[in-house]
Amino acid sequence: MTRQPGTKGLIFNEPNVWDKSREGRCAISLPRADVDRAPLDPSLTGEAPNLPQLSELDVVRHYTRLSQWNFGVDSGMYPLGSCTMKYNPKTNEVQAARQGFAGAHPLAGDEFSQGALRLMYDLEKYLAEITGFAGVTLQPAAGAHGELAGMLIIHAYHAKQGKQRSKIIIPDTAHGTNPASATLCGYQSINLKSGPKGILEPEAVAAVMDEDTAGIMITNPNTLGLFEEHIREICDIVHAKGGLVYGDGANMNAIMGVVKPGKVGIDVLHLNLHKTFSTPHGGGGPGAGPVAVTEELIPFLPVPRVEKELDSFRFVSDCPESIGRLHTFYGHFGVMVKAYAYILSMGAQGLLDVSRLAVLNANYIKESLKGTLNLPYDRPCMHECVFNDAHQKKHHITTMDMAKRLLDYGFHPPTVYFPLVVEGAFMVEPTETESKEDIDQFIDAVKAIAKEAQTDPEKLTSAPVLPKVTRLDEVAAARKPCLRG
Amino acid sequence: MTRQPGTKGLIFNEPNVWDKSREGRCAISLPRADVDRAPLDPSLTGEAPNLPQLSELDVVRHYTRLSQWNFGVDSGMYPLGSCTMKYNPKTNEVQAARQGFAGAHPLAGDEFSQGALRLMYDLEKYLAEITGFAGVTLQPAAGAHGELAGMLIIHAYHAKQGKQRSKIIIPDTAHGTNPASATLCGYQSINLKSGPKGILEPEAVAAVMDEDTAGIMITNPNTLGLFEEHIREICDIVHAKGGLVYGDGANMNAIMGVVKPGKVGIDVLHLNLHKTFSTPHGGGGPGAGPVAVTEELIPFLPVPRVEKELDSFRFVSDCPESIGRLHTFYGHFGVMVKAYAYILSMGAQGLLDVSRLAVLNANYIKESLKGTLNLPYDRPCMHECVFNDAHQKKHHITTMDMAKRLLDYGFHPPTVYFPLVVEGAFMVEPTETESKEDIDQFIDAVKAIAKEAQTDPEKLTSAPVLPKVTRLDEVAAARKPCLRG
Amino acid sequence: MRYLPHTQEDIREMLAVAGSPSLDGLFDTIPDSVKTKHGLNLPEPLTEWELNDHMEKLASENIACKGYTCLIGAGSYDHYIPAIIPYLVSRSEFATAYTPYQPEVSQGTLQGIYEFQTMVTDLLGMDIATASHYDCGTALAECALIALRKNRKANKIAVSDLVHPSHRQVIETYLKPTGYEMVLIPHTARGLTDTAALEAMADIAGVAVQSPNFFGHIEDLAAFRKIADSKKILFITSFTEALAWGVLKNPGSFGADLVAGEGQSLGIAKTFGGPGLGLLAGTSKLMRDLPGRLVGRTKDTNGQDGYVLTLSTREQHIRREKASSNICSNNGLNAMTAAMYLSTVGKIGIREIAQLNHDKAVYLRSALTAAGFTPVFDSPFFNEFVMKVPEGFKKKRADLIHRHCLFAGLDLTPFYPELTDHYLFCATEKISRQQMDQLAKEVA
Amino acid sequence: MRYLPHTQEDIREMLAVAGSPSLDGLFDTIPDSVKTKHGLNLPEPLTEWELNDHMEKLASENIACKGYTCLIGAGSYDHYIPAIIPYLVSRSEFATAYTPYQPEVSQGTLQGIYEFQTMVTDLLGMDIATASHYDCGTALAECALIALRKNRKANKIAVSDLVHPSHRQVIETYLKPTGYEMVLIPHTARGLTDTAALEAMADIAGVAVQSPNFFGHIEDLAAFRKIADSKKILFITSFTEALAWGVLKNPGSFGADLVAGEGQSLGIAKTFGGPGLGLLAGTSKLMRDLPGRLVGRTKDTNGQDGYVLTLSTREQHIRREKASSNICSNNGLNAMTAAMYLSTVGKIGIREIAQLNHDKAVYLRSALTAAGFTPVFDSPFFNEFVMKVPEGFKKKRADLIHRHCLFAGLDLTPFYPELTDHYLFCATEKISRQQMDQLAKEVA
Ligand SMILES: Cc1ncc(COP(=O)(O)O)c(C=O)c1O
Ligand SMILES: Cc1ncc(COP(=O)(O)O)c(C=O)c1O
Repeated sequence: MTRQPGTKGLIFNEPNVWDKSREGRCAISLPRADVDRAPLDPSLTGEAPNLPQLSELDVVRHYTRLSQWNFGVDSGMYPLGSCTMKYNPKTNEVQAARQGFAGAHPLAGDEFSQGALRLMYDLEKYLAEITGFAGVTLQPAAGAHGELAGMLIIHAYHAKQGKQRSKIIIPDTAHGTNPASATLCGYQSINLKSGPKGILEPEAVAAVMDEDTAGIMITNPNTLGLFEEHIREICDIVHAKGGLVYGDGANMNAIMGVVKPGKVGIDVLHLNLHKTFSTPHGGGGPGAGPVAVTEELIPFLPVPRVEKELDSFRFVSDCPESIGRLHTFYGHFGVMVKAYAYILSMGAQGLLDVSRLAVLNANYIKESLKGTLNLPYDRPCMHECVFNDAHQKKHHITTMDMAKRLLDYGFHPPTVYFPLVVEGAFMVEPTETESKEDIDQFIDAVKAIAKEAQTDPEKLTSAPVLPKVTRLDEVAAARKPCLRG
Repeated sequence: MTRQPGTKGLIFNEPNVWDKSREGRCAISLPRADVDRAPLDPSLTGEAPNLPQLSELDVVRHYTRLSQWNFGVDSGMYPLGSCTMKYNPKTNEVQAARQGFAGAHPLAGDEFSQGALRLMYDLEKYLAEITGFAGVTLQPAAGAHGELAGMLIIHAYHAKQGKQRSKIIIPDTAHGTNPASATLCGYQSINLKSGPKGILEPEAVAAVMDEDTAGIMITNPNTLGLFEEHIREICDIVHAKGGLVYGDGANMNAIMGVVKPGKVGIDVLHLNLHKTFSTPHGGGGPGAGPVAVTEELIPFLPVPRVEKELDSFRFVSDCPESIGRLHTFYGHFGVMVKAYAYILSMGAQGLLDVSRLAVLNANYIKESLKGTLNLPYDRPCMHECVFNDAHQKKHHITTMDMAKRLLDYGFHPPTVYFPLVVEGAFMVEPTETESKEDIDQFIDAVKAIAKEAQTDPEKLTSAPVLPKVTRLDEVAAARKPCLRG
Repeated sequence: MRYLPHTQEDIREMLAVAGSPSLDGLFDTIPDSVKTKHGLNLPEPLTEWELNDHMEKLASENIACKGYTCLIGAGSYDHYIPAIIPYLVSRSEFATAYTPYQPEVSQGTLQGIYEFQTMVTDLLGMDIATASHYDCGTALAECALIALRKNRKANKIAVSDLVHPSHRQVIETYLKPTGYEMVLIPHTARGLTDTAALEAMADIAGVAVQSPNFFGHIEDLAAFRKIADSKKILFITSFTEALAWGVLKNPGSFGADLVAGEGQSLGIAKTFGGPGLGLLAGTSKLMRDLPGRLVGRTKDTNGQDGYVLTLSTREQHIRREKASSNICSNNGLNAMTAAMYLSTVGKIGIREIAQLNHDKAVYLRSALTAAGFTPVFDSPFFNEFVMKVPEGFKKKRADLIHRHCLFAGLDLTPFYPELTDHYLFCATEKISRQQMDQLAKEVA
Repeated sequence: MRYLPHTQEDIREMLAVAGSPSLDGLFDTIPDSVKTKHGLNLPEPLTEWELNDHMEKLASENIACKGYTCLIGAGSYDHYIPAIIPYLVSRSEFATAYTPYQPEVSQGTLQGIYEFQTMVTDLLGMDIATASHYDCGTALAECALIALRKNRKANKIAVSDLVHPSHRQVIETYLKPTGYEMVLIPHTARGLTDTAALEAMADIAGVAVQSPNFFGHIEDLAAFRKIADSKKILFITSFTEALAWGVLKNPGSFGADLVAGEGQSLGIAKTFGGPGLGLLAGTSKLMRDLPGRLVGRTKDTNGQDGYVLTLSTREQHIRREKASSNICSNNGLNAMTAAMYLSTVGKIGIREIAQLNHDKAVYLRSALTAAGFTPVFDSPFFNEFVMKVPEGFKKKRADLIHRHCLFAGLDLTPFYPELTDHYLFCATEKISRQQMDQLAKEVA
């Protein structure tokens, strides 16, 4: 077995930032006051907020030390299923930081924002081409926000048809945001079981689809990493009953240049720029969740829309059928810049290669580990594969134990206990930017851990031992919430 | 005792960069070839150098992991005596990175380099003001290079007097670069013992100073952190015999706004911008070692010089008495930008405060630890104080053991075994940017370690245990040198 | 391509293991009828160097690249950002991590966000702050939904017409499919939300007021608290300029139940409007109704302090259709940025900078008044205010943009059609007296 | 001041412990006669924001800020720098560390520099490379001193007059006080160092030849090796364009004893000439004569691989006056940068980029020839070459600068007075065909 990456090193304890505070310090360079003081009426003013008082070095050291407690894609392999933790190119950051973009005021006026408008217009075009749809909005601030946009569009569509519907079909493999987004539109979620092959069966859809059902939310490839082979039939069934098909495109990384969701019957699709299009996740965002729709649904897209006239661009808001505004301004423009830079860097062949290699990596892991971990659905997968802890149960070892032990080996664990259809799911998405050597190392690690599960289970149940902290008491955290210092 | 910063965390093993290489990878974006290939005559071409072949993520991960094995000022207190490891302001980096500076070609011509020339001209002025000298050159690339420049100036001065001299007086407290620089000018170093108070005694200087001695190299404050109180008499003695006084200004951080070396009889002085003037040390440079001289020595300064005419600036090289050129171009301009930004940010009062607080921090440590560690020279110190391991000897604990143990406590150790006049020297320079809390923590750590030396010496002799590697075999490294992979 | 590590040999070996004859073969489970016949039609890929040129060209088509002077606020503010912040937040351990699902290797993010939550509660005087939301508009919409859901009897939410126009539109978008309704509270001649009008409103589940409001005026939040109490409804306040709380009485001191705010002013670049930072805070009573992530303090198996995501039983990944919201990813890195900013300015800095903003705004307002502008409202303001502009200002304003890259205020007509010739001005700590004097001279 | 953490209370408490009544009291050991009476006379301190404006103004007084086209090399080259490099090298663990005196917490720097040494030896075909020197000029001067010290009989060093003029001046500066002497080897009509002239030279301790030389020509290093052997002297080669070794036969393959080079081309910005990167390599035989730091591989007490500074018995901090050199700090962070660059370009990239440089230079040379310039020398070159310019070029060149910010070559007269109207041109991978065609058109 090659040497594993995880090892121990010197890092630093660091108290809460206010514990370092001393009365009188200030880490910011205070601008010179060149006008008279204009005191506000005392009835309006309050105490200054009790923020920490530090020197500049205190601040730098505090956050430098905190950063060293974190694991990022730059630190090591991060095969977090359903999250597409691929390399985030540094050049994208350079592009987004350009003064012309970072310094732009959203209300400077179209005339003075042509660069930003052109970028948004072209990015919409590129995403439309990649997904096979007629129209795209970049406004949603994240995937779930995109789902909401999509649900609102479906809701507006049915309203326009004159009869609103009350239900929406959601497969058991769906991400939690799907039903939650449907609920926001007042739709009742109808849970649909996937078939024995881990994908939806047209009959099952037909059985529940009716005139009171607004449509279906399908993630394709689904969260088992399997392609919904019957997507066309399913779309036909739903359409036949007047419903619409929502596509969760969070897994688009598997099929760029291979399948265009817009061409197979899907009506609305959201993308995660912070997954497929390489923008960093930032420890929880900001991301962006553009939504693509068919010609017929374009009128419902949120406002403002970006339009082109001759060679100049403008925002347009008088769209009577639009679902309205979803963001204070135009969405996460800074994220759009990075995705745009990524698409221009990759080109058509590059994006196709991305999907091919992402799928290759996942299948390579699936085949290499299926003897070691139980593989509930033993079929060719797309960009990710889902194992579980069935083989380890007899040693009283859970998926969580294996995940925590992986930390000691120097890998970020896969997504665990999702999707819910697989008990003890261990969901591996390597992404295309991981090299064969790093993947082989990961495979070795999982095998070694599976061996430990038999020979030395303690090693797993007491894992992790290398990180700054050991397992944390989440139950206590929730029972007596302490949400502020 | 407050909680100490040192703790263990997850970091990553990383092989040598070539071990990750795979035939066919390339991490750079290759520029498009828009002209015909023009093959060189095969007799001139060789194999492509066998450089590692990686993906961009491989490179990013490699150096990210390596960085996490390092300790910097941003990581924690770095009280390395004689090195002035103060906070390196981030804004300085922003200034040096401006396209107008970073992109400037050295031979673009004066007319097109006015910004750079103006900056150099003004920085020379400011350094002259701070040191009390008439002229300054920014050309030396580091402190030792500045010493060489200074020695060359002294050598040229004596040559001009018509009689070269053969010796130079160097106190036993001097930094190794002092005698080494003197040697480069063919001067024989005359070692001078400092007196019982840790400073030079005029009589001692008088005893060795003669007409064949070019002068003396004095570090003031000296490397014991003590101010050479007799500096004036010493300068007079040396001058009386026709010698010149060289000042090693590496310790200027102690006396800005308090003493102007140029006003007390010193003839030539070098500064370390990467110490006193906050430019980062970069794990070994690049730094800069400007040299300041008296009116009389200005003609000897290296060329080119920056001169001002009306409001425009130019390089001047026809200086017949100049020692010549010391650097291919003008020295480390990028470092000059940072020092210039620092001086403008601090101002006169700020620099005075820097020295006052640097001296305050050192004396606070000296008084707090002198019961714990032996203090060979128990006198008010300047910016640093030198202890040794005399008290620990009986437990067979050395300065090195204490230094290594400090690593486990999360502090960078002080400078050890220098200056040579103190056996087992433990040389602490906190600098002004360390807060009282961090210093108190350091004091607690040293006290705890001194206690461990008595109760649990093993803890020291086997230290460090937290860093990625334990003590390294330097003897083997030198006996069978392996200098390349 | 430099992002793709696979050598031809790697691909061969891996295909063999994967049991596929070719890369295309990996997609055999996809019916041909579903596959696209004619790949992707995208521009030729650019090298890193071509990309730099292309992007700089685009960026230069935005006025911002010229380093313009911005006297426009209206939800996006032009403040100084210390050099340490972009450096620290760009450290890849922060930037390239996912949501902290594995707390043992996410303590940096978790402690940082816990400190963010704490500092936001300090800033706003509230019990609890979430780990962030998308922006103020979406946070405010979530607050409205909370109020409506908690109130079985009423299905209307009263919203001041001086809440940022975009925020009101976002609320509408969120409410449209729910059957809930937003009713607008008009404003008075003093540019303040009309309390009397609110008094008169029946079966409303909550009231939302922005302060400083869209005109920049400081609302009398105490009055709204009183009315909310009398109606037994939730009191929601919002704000777009977070720095105001460096000097103004905070929402908590007026007993706000929920606060939605925009945190862009806290060290985040304007970036053409996003990503900003949605701040969302509430009282302990509403803890389980709050949307999105919360970080809590706990202990590890060695009794050491540590942090985790907590109370996730509110969230979509556990509760699915019964979740309090559908939010998953939030604006975490911008929350971290704001935490860094708040730690940098500290108690002294935020007070001084807030006061400076007000000082400059007062100076600008009187300078413009002297130049013939009419101060329309006489209510106290923070760093924004409305002025009626003299004849021919529109043209002068255009000139100022072209000659000095100075944006003199925002035309209010698109937002309040009745306010023709009214402009909203904003002054921050970045505007110098000299710039303001020059402006006044040019427009006089 | 934000860099100074001390509160008034801190100062009071610390003074009490330090036993001083006041901050001034701390300096009581300094005689009053030595203290300055009238503090420092410096400009008022600037805020971070004023500093930004001031520095941008200064920077904008340099042509570079306009993003100019640079057809000048002569020791400072205009190459692409990948975005990952500034990011990685600015990580504070690298940038804010000191020389790795404590190896246990400096393994990042140490392994990085060990890898640098290794890649440099690969690039140059030499046994050993040091951890870096200041620049090529100072490294070359050190090489000359080594040769002179090792040769008891001779006290002259022969240096080609096509070694960079500044480097020759630096050698002179270093030799002046030593009694050693530098003798120049003239060049031939083909712009190559005159081997015959060298043959004729007596009692020289070593010979130094630059290839590609200052005119850009590739010298016949084999010939110099032969002569050096016949004279039993050390053979030193130098270079200013490190990328040349991506395609040319390296110095080691010709048996160079010592190599001094400039590494600025390896990912380091031109920065008005410094800091660059001094490369210094030698044969194992000369290991103990090399100046400056060396990193070596060793084991820790657990038998784990690790790295340390080694062979320090050569160095000033141990040997003091007997040290092989006085160098202490070197250009470490730039060495790390170069290592990152070499890892990024790799075997494929360096070859391709080197070839591109040559391709463009050949194209430019023929374009200019077609435009009426005279190619003066017919020797093979890498990416620089000399041309005699037509009447009135000086003025056209000035126009090009003002109109297109294009710098068309370097006037050689200041360096070689006999070469009036001769210019040294350089083309790198950054110059586009279109730019070269335009240039040719404008100067025709
Ligand atoms: C399949 C799927 N859908 C939707 C989402 C929600 O995306 P976001 O977190 O950007 O709201 C995710 C994110 O994990 C996902 O994996
Ligand atoms: C007192 C003293 N003089 C000179 C030097 C040499 O400076 P540099 O390392 O920049 O050559 C140092 C550096 O440690 C020093 O401490």
